[in-house]
Amino acid sequence: MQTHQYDVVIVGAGGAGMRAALESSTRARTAVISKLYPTRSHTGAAQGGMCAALANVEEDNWEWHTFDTVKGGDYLVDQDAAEVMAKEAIDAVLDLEKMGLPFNRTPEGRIDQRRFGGHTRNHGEAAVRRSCYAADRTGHMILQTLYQQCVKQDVEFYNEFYVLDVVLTHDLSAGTVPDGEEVSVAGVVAYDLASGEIHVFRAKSVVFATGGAGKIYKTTSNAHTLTGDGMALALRRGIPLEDMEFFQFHPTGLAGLGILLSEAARGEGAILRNSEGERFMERYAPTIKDLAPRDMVARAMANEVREGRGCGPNKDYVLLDLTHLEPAHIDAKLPDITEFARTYLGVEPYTEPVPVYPTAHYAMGGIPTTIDAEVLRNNTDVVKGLFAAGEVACVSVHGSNRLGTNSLLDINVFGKRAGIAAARYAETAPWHEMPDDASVATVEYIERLRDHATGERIADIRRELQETMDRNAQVFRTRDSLTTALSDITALKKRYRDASVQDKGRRFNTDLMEGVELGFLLDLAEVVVVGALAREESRGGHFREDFPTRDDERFMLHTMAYQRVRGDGQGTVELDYKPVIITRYQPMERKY
Amino acid sequence: MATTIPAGPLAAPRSARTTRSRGSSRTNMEMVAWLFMRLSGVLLLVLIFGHLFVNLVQGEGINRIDFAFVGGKWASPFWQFWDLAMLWLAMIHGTNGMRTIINDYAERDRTRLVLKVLLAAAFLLTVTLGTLVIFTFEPCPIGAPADLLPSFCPAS
Amino acid sequence: MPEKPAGTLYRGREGMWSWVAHRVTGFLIFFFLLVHVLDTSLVRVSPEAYNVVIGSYKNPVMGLGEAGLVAAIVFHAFNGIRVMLVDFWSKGTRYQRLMLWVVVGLVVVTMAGFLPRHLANVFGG
Amino acid sequence: MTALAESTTSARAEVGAVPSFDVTLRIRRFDPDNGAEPRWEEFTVTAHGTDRVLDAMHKVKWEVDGSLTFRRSCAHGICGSDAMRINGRNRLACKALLKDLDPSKPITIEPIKGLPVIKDLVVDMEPFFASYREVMPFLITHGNAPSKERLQSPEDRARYDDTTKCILCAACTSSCPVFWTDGQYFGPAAIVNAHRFIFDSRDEGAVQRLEILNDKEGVWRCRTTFNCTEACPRGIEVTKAIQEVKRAMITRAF
Repeated sequence: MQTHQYDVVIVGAGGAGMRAALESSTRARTAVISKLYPTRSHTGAAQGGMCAALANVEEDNWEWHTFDTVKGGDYLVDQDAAEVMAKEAIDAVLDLEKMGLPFNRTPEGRIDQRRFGGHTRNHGEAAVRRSCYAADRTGHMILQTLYQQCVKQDVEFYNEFYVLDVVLTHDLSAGTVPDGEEVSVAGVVAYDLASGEIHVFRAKSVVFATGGAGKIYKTTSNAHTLTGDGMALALRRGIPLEDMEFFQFHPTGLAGLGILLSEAARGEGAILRNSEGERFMERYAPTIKDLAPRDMVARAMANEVREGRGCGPNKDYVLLDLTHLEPAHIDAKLPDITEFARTYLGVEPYTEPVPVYPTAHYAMGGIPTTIDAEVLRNNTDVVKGLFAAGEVACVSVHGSNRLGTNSLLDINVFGKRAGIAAARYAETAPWHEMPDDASVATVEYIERLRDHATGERIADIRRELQETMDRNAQVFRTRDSLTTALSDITALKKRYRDASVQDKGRRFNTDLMEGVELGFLLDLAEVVVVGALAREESRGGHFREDFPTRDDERFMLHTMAYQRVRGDGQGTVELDYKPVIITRYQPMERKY
Repeated sequence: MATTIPAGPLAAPRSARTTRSRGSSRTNMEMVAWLFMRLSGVLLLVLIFGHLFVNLVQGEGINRIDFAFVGGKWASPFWQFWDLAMLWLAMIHGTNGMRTIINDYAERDRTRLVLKVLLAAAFLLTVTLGTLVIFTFEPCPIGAPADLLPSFCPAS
Repeated sequence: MPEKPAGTLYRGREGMWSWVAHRVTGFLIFFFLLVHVLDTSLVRVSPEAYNVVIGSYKNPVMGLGEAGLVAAIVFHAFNGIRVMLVDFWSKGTRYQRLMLWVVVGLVVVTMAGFLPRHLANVFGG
Repeated sequence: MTALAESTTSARAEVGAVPSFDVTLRIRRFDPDNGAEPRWEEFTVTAHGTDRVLDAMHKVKWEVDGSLTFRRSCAHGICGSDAMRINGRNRLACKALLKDLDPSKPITIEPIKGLPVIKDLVVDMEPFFASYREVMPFLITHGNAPSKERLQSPEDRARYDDTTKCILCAACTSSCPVFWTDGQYFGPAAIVNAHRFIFDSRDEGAVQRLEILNDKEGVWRCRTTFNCTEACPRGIEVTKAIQEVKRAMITRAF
């Protein structure tokens, strides 16, 4: 076992983690720990753009952006946070440009902007050009640019180190620590994938930036490595997760594969059609049609398929039609995604429409934080020194449905805030004792997985989990389907306890890593389903067929889910609720 | 389902290289060498094709080559210069090429050094010898049988 | 090529194989050059010595060797031009494969012109 | 009757249009923990028409042998984790479709060449990233930054577009014959990333980068074998970029 000591430890090296590192490493001794190489992070897969009211091509202002974000999130957005994000968006984009990000340009040489779903002029009048972009690889360019700056600033990375525990001064998992008591972070425990060694990192500040948990679903645009590690670690240590039942299904995943085709395609003029060739979005969102928010489009697509207007031999997808666009325009603005269609489906987007179907894309929920990225352990108290930013966190700027491009914005705005806050806190904060046995629980956990002589395969349990989630907790949900999912998950959790990995080695044991990841996925799936069962309304990404309307009276609240360990040692999910912060926009009916 | 086949003559993956040793090598030597290869290449193309044409194609080709033929050519300063240029350019071009090959495939420093010393020796020997021969060549050595000599030699 | 990192041979395409051929022909030509300078130097020793050695070049086996040598030189020369076009012409990289086939074609044409004449000289005595 | 029968048949044919087939993967295994020599191991799995090599490898890992080790993440060619040598050429396992590789014969899978192997298909990427870091792959500017964005015309932006696509997967660098024999060589990927800044009109560090690449192990080691260009899963014209850097150096020198 090795020990390290840093003022700030950042867990995760995607957009949010590296953005935080750029701020914190100039102010405090900082280490970034990532289970991947930084450039492998899933920020790189984001395509369409990053919205900011630069008004480079047409009139725009950050208040309209705030409104769109609030409305897009079906009024579950904390409006103070949305204001912060929309206001700071402009600097966030300019910061990136100054770091060298190669944005597409207007003829005058300014950053070019294009339309994106749900982003409108003057509170919903018409679609506005607000998304700053670099072809259809904006996320890739953000990830590369941030990494480049980290190289420039000589940021210290621990690559392929898997953080398996976060050490707090109090055990919150029993729910017995009174409100108001000061709880602080002491550090993290990590597993070096290459050697199989345990490393303990003592730190005054810890920033979680571990990304999402798309792998609870089978059909997802997410990377294999997006297993919600940070969320699950916090959950297991007694920290609540907020609004986890809200999961975004991106409308245009490649049918059957889930690979993402950016909303930018529709931003550039592509049209969704059903088997009758009808532009069906005209019926669902007469004003902005194909550029409606993702939850609405995904639901519309799923509905078309359910009502028998799907395409293909199994009538199980719809078509994204780009054929009326100039090939040169497609090449200039959407080169990568058309390449995906060619490579993976053998479809030529110049001349043929592309089969698409919704794919699990983004967790609106996550670790609750303040607008300064401090992690909340209940509705009011923060855990001192613990921060979270990016998809792992829930500020909440996305409410029940995130608008396209707001994720790249989120990681830049709140990543920066987290980095600054973490470094500031570390300046004056005391060191907390790292117990000698800090790593014992982690070692026991992984050794149990490794040493089980025979047991069920990790992959089998994971597949069953993903299948039940796809079947029962996807775009359309009912009490029955969610109850089925919950009982499946409970059974799978029991089987997981006796599962074993086949690779018993120390060096680069990815089998073991997948085993640990499955444990996280199971915990998170349970939180998603329990939250979804309790939320008897339909809002944003959460649609209950048995409760098809929004119910502001009962549910204009954030879900706070806790994993409590009581008595028998098994964790159960307990729910609490937290009011939504409303500053200037009162909830209205959401029409586009 | 899985079958194992002994992999036979596969070498073990090589170990990590030592860290880069940069230092004083930020000169333009490699660029000059690179440019020289291209420039000399063009010149050599003309020189060697001319040489091959005159020696192998014209007249009766290779059968014509003997002392008298060579003597006849080198009596002219034109051919003397031609062959000298060819000798120097080709030797530098070739030696630099060999140096690259040694750098590429000789793994150990000692092997590299030995090979490079040998290469330098071969270069010096060949160039010196060739140059001397071209300049000190006597087309009509005294006492040689007249039928072996160029026709312009005075009968002895 | 050495196989230090082990495994199968890398399946490069035209670009890689033309580089291999360029390197191999260069290597051969260099050694011939050394020998050729040495044998030519015999003119400084005596006409007889030179003529004896040069006579050995005229036997059919050496004649075939010379044909190979000329082929090597011709390839090295033409491919050298291709390399320079790749280096100095901004569109060179895009046409490198086409240019290689042009090189091969030129080598064939040149050798077709040279070989009958040379072989006739060698074998025709 | 007949019409009905026909339509049923054709519907079935359409459903079954993506047939499954057996494919054999011949994978080079190596685990220094076992002290064993590298060995070839063959696995036969059932794959579907649209499956990629990565899918077949996952099938092996998840259903046959959990100890098979490789990196992967996004699975659609954007994260750069799974560069490996498939049938003798560098590719991303997630972008190589089985049906394009003649699945009737075993598909050979090896780690990329020239980097130390840690286990199975996982190599040590540190030497690769070390080269990358050495070329100063970040925007260098002097003077005060403008309050808004720096201006750049669409033409200037297009000048270096190709090399911004790099995902640092190392497919190019580890396909380079010079890199195999001379691990000190910067390699194509580092040069591509230097190119991305050298030709960015906003950047003022081109001279420094050109000096770094003028090194003995710099661009002049490039032999234009085009392996890098052919290996690049992002379709970057790598050799072209390297040539442009060479020409920039010559222009600067004379």
